[in-house]
Amino acid sequence: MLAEGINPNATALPATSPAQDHRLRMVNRTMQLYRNEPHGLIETLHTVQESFGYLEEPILRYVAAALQVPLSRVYAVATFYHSFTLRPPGEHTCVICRGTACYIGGSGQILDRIKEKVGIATGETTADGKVSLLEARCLGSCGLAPAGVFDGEVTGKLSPEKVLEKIGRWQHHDPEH
Amino acid sequence: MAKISLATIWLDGCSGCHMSFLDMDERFLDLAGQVDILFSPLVDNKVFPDHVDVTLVEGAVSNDSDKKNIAIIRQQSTIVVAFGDCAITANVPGMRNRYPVEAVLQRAYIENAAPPQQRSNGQPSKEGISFHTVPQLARMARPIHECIPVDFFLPGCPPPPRAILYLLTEILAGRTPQMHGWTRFGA
Amino acid sequence: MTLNIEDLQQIARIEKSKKDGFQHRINVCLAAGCLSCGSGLIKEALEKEVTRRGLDSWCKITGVGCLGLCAEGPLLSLPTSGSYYQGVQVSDVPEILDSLNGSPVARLVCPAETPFFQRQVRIVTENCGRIDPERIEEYIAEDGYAGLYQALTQMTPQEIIDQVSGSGLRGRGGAGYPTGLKWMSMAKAMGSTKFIICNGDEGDPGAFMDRSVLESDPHRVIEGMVIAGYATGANQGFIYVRAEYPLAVKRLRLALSQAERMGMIGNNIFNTSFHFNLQVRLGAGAFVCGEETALIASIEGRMGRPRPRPPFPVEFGLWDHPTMINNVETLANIAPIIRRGSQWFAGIGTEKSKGTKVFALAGKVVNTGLIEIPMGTSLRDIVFAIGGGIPQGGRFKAVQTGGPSGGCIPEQFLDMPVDYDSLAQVGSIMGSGGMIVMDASSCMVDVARFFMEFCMSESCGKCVPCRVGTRQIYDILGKITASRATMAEFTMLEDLCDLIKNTSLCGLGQSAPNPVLTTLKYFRDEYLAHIHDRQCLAGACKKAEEVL
Amino acid sequence: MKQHPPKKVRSDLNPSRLLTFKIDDRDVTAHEDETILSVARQNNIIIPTLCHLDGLSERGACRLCIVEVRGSTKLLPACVTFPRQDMEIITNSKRVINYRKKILELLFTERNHVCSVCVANGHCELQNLAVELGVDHVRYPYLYPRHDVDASHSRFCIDHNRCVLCLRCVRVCDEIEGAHTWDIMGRGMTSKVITDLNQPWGTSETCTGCGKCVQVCPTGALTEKGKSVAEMSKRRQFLPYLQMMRGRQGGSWQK
Repeated sequence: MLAEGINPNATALPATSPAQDHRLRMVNRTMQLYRNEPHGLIETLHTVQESFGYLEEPILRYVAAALQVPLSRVYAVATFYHSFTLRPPGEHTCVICRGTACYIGGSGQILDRIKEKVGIATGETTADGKVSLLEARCLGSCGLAPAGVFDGEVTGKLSPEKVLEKIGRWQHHDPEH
Repeated sequence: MAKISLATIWLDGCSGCHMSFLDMDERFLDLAGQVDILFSPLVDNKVFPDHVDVTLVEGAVSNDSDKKNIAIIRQQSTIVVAFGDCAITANVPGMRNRYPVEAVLQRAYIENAAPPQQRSNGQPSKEGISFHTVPQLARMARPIHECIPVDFFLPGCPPPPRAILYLLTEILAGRTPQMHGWTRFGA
Repeated sequence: MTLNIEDLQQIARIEKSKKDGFQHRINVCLAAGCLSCGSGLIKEALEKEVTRRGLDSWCKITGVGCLGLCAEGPLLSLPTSGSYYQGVQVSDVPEILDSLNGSPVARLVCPAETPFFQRQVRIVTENCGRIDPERIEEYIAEDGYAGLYQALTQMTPQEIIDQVSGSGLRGRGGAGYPTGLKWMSMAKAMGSTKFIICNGDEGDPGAFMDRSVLESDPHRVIEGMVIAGYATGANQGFIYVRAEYPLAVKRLRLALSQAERMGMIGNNIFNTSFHFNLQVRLGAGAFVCGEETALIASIEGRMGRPRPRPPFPVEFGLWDHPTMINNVETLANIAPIIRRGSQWFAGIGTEKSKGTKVFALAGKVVNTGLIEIPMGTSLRDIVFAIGGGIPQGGRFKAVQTGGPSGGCIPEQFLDMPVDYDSLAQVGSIMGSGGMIVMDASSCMVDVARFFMEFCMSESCGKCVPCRVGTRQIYDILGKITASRATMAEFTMLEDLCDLIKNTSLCGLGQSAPNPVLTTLKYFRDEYLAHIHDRQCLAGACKKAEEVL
Repeated sequence: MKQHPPKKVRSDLNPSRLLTFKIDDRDVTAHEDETILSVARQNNIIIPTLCHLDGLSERGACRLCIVEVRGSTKLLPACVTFPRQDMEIITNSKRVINYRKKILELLFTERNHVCSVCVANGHCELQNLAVELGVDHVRYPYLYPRHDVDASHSRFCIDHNRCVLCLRCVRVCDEIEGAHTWDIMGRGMTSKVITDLNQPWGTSETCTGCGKCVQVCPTGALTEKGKSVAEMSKRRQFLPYLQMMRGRQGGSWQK
């Protein structure tokens, strides 16, 4: 259900599957929470990213129309903030913290080794689409430096070996992980 | 007044600044009475002299030969003038800096060497460029002041003849030229 | 539902007697640090085991907020015996329960008689690790919302502001602006619509104080905000939290709905005519949004780019209405000040810096974690007594405070008291409270480069000096660490720092050169060694191959 | 960007205060709601500017108009700072001139400004500033980033290599034309002006093709097609008029 009062020229979304309808409902709910006002943009983009995994162009158009925000402004906000991504992520995500404590604790070496062994740099996804590598500014887990997030789970006291092992398992269909 | 010795050289440039230098017309004759041009593309001398008072350097530092030369020039000149935009900003030669050297060479000497239909197989050659006989291109063309200390800057593409004359006149008179208002980038 | 004081006291009484009904209580730290070491599983295992043994009415397992010593997680505390367990594994669970009536499990005991626990003075974190942050009743049992009740029913806004001014509390977000003055100008600001914002955009790499407070005791921040709203005439508040802190966001949202249900926010709070609404807003990964005007832009749904000040947000803020922005820790200090009076607070700390400060101690130090100490404690006490010194017999080199806007403080200032003015004097800042200890293996040029990389990629790009200048500085620092720089570039580095400091638009830009400036001042020899001798004194930098 | 503070409507009930203060040791008088920049200009005192343009909202971002105030070490951008009674403003001290030069040099290093082959050569505000400030070479290393040229629009062209991110195009499109086709994506050095969803300009659904962005662009970044080197001069005298006609002081485009 689209909220009342949205731009009648809202770009129609491509034919949606039931699963997509559900995801869209989440997005609509967030927009309604902010009464479809422009200041709900960032919260809405968070919901889009949570539901769709990334910010798809058709959804961006849809959000722009619904919140009555210019297209270019939506794109500007989506690219200004580092939490948002415009590319579909890999099946698994590995986030390495680059906060000060983690840097001092050697997170740079971890990133170097991933690049060397797995061949992906920050923001990239392996060719098989299995693993995306991201960097976080600071996870706030400085007491456990160096820290990372593996598919949403924060893990501390990392070493290059531990991380490579984890990524290796992801890439080779280990059913346990 | 004692004559000063002058050298001019062009590195990676189009020689347009030298053309502008010649464009001084009859004023060139006055100047000739006050300077000795010891080394220049305009005179027949193959070796940079041991010492010159003023050297005008046109062009950016673009390859290993330029790098060697600019060091010699600095060592053997009292005053070095960055002569024109290429020497000061890398200008047009610097436009290649956004691309890898290999891509630039491929485009210039292979893809564009002959129209595609005249190429035997319509495909660019796979043989690389050989640097046996020509100097190796540096990764980037650089302004000369990023390589050596420079005394005066004479912007312009090319600098107008009157600006060149003014600069030399001031140097001849032992004054510091104030280039403000005489020329500008891209003039 | 609207409560009165009797209701509050009743809730507290019930809660306390419930607690006292248990012979034993085990608090499991469920803050992000311990959670990532598996404390959630341990809590589950403990609960299962307790039920299996039929001890549900004898022993109570509570999930609590941060216990502080993050390095040794997962942590448990046993308030009944006063002992702590560290590094607990699921397999330890039966043994822990077995020992409840006897002596503690020796191999897990975390010595509590150490300076780490004893030197701390807890005001902001007094409830951290002691209450379940997901239950408002536990907060109320610890005098929670009593300050708000007192403020709303017995004090005028001016009296509250006088208390805050009298306490000497200064903003805990960085610059240390007196909170009382800020509240005063907000109270005076013209307009019927005013906003209060809690700045929880803790973007400094190496700082996690705000996260811990929000995760461990969210109601305290809410209480502080409602009091601030009453004192300054604002009826709407926003808590701006980093999206990187999902647990803090979750607990805050839960706390908000509980507070709303009990009538601590909403209409006619405690049967007074005061209304206050509160919303959580998520950041989206932009350090610059810690700057007040950028934060406002972000809440308005725009890119977080600062605008020139004046006018200040207290005149023109959110949607052009007067807006006051306070840091999480600042607001967490408010309720205790109201409850216990400004004189009590002013009695702690130094002459110009009152109260306590929470620091996130991290880096090359034995006890990494969260500490709260009185202002004026010396750096030496923090690093060596509380922090336990440098691990593996390493040698102390510097401590970095204030994140990318702060500086590196060398050994010679170890005996300096930590307060706003002393830190400023040596070229650093208090910042929000990150404190990173570095030992001899850290190259200070590399550290400066790390911070400059941060400032460069966090620069919003609005003003030229910060946008381009940070990049130029970063390039030069890269050349120095690779031992490829010349003295001319070294001079240019100092020149660029001066330029950015003096001409940038916002605080982020103006303070971006601080890490470089302080390392230039105190560790100049390390820079020069890279340039003249082409070597890194700390042995940390890789030498680049000689270029043609 | 909103004007802060919004201009008050002057009336008998709400008279604007007159202030007297000094700019470069000259006594000047001005209303309290006039910026230092505008008072200076009225008195023929030149302060260099780049992101400022009469008829658009202020941004305070290029930092070229910084001035000194006697008794304070803080530098203030003249375009967004309002004078106070008895203030002593210095617009031409060695200190501010040096800073302005350095800021301008940083701008030259940021993108690929090759004046000699630019359509705006001779009509470019960046180039003129170099002359005005006596910048005859750039001390910082050029960064030579790789940027695109978008010639997909039927009449106009954008060359990001020449963009200085002043955001005049963004502001004019929002505040005067009302289309908000332009905005700025990314942050820091990766910032870039975009149309709609960062798509080729020619495919923009919101662009009205009015060309105001081209006219306000200070450099050769936004140009008309068919212009060769040094042929692109801009006309923008219509701006203050349009701003007045649209009756919207400041506009709504925000930062």
